[in-house]
Amino acid sequence: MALALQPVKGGVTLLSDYNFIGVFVVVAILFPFVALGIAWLLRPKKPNPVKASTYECGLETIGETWVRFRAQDYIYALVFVVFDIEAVFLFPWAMAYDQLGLWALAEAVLFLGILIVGLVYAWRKGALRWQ
Amino acid sequence: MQVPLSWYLIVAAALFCIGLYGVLSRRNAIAILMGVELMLNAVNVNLLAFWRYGEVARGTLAGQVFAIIVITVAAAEAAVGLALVIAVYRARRTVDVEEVELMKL
Amino acid sequence: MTLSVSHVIFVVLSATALVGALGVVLSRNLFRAALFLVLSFVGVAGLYILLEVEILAMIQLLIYVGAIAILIIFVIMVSRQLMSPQYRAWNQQRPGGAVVAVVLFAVLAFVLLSVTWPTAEAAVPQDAIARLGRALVAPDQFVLPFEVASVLLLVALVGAVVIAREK
Amino acid sequence: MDILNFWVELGRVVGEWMASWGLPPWAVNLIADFIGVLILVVFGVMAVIIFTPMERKVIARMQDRPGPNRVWPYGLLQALADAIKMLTKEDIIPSKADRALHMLAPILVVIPALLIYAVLPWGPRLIGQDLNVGVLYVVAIGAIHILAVVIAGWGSDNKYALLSAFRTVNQLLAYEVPMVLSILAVVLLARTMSTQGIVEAQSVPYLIVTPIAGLIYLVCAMAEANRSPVDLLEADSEMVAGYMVEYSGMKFAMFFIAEYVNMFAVAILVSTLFLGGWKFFGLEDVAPVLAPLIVFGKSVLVIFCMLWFRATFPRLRFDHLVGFSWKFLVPLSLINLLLVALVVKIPVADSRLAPWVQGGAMLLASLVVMAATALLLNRAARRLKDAPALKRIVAVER
Repeated sequence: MALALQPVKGGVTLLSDYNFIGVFVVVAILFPFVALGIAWLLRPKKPNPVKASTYECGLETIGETWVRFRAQDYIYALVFVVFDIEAVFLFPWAMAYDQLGLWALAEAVLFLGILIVGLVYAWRKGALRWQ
Repeated sequence: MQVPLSWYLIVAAALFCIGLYGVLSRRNAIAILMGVELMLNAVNVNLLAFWRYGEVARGTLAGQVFAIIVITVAAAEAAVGLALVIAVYRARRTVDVEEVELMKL
Repeated sequence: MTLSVSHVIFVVLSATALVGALGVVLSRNLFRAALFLVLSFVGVAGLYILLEVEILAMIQLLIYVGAIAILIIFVIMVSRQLMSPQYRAWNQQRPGGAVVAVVLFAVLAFVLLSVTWPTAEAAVPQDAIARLGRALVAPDQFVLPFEVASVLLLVALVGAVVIAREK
Repeated sequence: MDILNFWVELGRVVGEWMASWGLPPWAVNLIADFIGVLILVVFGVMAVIIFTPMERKVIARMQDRPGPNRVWPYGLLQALADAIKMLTKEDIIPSKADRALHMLAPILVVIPALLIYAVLPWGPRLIGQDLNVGVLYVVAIGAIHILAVVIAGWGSDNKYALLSAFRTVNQLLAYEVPMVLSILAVVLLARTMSTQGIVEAQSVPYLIVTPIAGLIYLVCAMAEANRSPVDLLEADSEMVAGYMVEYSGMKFAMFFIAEYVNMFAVAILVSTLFLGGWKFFGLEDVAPVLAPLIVFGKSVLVIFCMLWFRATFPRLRFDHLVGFSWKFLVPLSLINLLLVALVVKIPVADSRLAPWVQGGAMLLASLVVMAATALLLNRAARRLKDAPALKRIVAVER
């Protein structure tokens, strides 16, 4: 249902919620194409090799485009993955929290505690230190 | 609810087989991992399809919980697998699984 | 059987997922393969919405696209110079692998189509997400997998840090 | 009350009018959906036209200079002039770049920025779509943004772009964790993930109930929307615009549009999650017509704060920036989450009073934690006299 026509919740299936999102996805995908298309019609097209060279403040590019590997970058991403999944578990937990007893809190504390051990480990090992 | 269950199962089977092909035919460890991720995805489609078409009537949630656990395992697998790829790459300057053969008899 | 809108949407979404998957296994360029993987994940997330498990669709986007695909792209960027033109992407098992995959798919499709699956029609409850949350922490349901998952994540984190760290 | 709600009434009238043409209901729905989407998209893109002049004017005034003042009136139409310039600029694709990916990145960066608008509430019953998983949807959509930036960095085949892409991954990932955790605190308080539900649950704005989550969210949202002082993925004065270095003309404009559309969305999100959304001392009940204006006013306030930060604080060093998130924001937001979980369990006999009692307890607890954090940081800062950045961080936070 659309912006101004939204019905009161309930009575419709969950799937009908996503009609709007579906239309939105289509429009959102079309938007950049339309914008770039208009620009394509309007703009000048005069390429030359100097223009098309890699921008490096006027200097010639030397060697391959390659960034030295650092384990640091990867470990940050790794810690992120772990915490992202933790959030995935906690969202349903938070939704059901008021129907649950105190033990639900205890379980979540245990869950988080185990993960915090991981964070502390990574921290102590210096994995979070930028080198 | 008009799409029959078997359609989902066929799509999942196709995803699984494509992933399997990727795992079998690639040399690059990262590409193999991507194939594994595809296979795990296929499993999830199956789990959720079965949940929707059978389990939801019984009011239980095993399908959804299984799917979440599978996603967790997939993430853990990707994390450790890619860490291994990085370690191998650092030591041997390659991620080609055929060149990593020191453990072979 | 008449075709309805949901059939069309199903076909579009599963085509997205399958084209993405084919792109993963067939493209030589690893970075593009990873992007095709993302396309496949997005298609599968769409299928989840069609199955009315929106929470799993969001988790799919969050974890697979936002975390796992990023992790993969990350490692690909690191090992970039491997992508020289003479690099061999496939091993000699390639034809064999194709045969195995096709045969397996044929067998699976045959089995899937010959069995009549017992299905039960029921509406998804409005509070499905809260139910999932309850199921995850209820002692008689999935509290053990819930806690084991955190241990698994801890082990993965510690293991990956140990493996990936520079000495 | 519905008569007062002009917007809902308008939608109903238009719907009935279309149905009177003899259109089937699904077609009416589809057209209504389409109109709704167009309104939201136009509104989102309007952000660029409204906020670029605002940003330049505000910053200029804070730095004691006039700012753009040529394009009539007072330079307020500067954005339109920029748009015309961008449209007529040549598009340069570096010869070494991967052409398809170079093209894909600007397309992909706009899509998630626009998609967020689908779940932003503009008033009672005035929302694109009130999803059950609203806030999770916002976070999930954000993943595509990270991807687009990485593609831009890779597709340009430029050292600076690639370096910037690496930084991007680190910064966005680092700030996503505390952001999600502070959203979780809100979900825990509101007991719903729908954005509309969260607004309705706020009898007191959550910024007052749980200021820690609010401030953490604001900082993280600024990092996600790539605003200075946490704009290191772009850092236009150091990294030649980072991952955008090889983009020109309309493709560059796409990144630009995405940045402002995103900033506006984030500001609306902050006002939705923490400032009470369309609620304003009961005004929304008297005149629901004004609800969108309330939301707009609150988000302009949030954006003004962002600009203020930009004009005030120097840019952080990259390691400080990432470390700040992992070593400070993540533990703090975890503590805050546990605090919220504890406080919500406080038994209150009268259910009408419950939000007030729990909110008060929460506020007290938050203040204690904030004071303790400030004390700890102060001691740490005194020990590390050679790290003045830490003090600045304290200043940002408190």
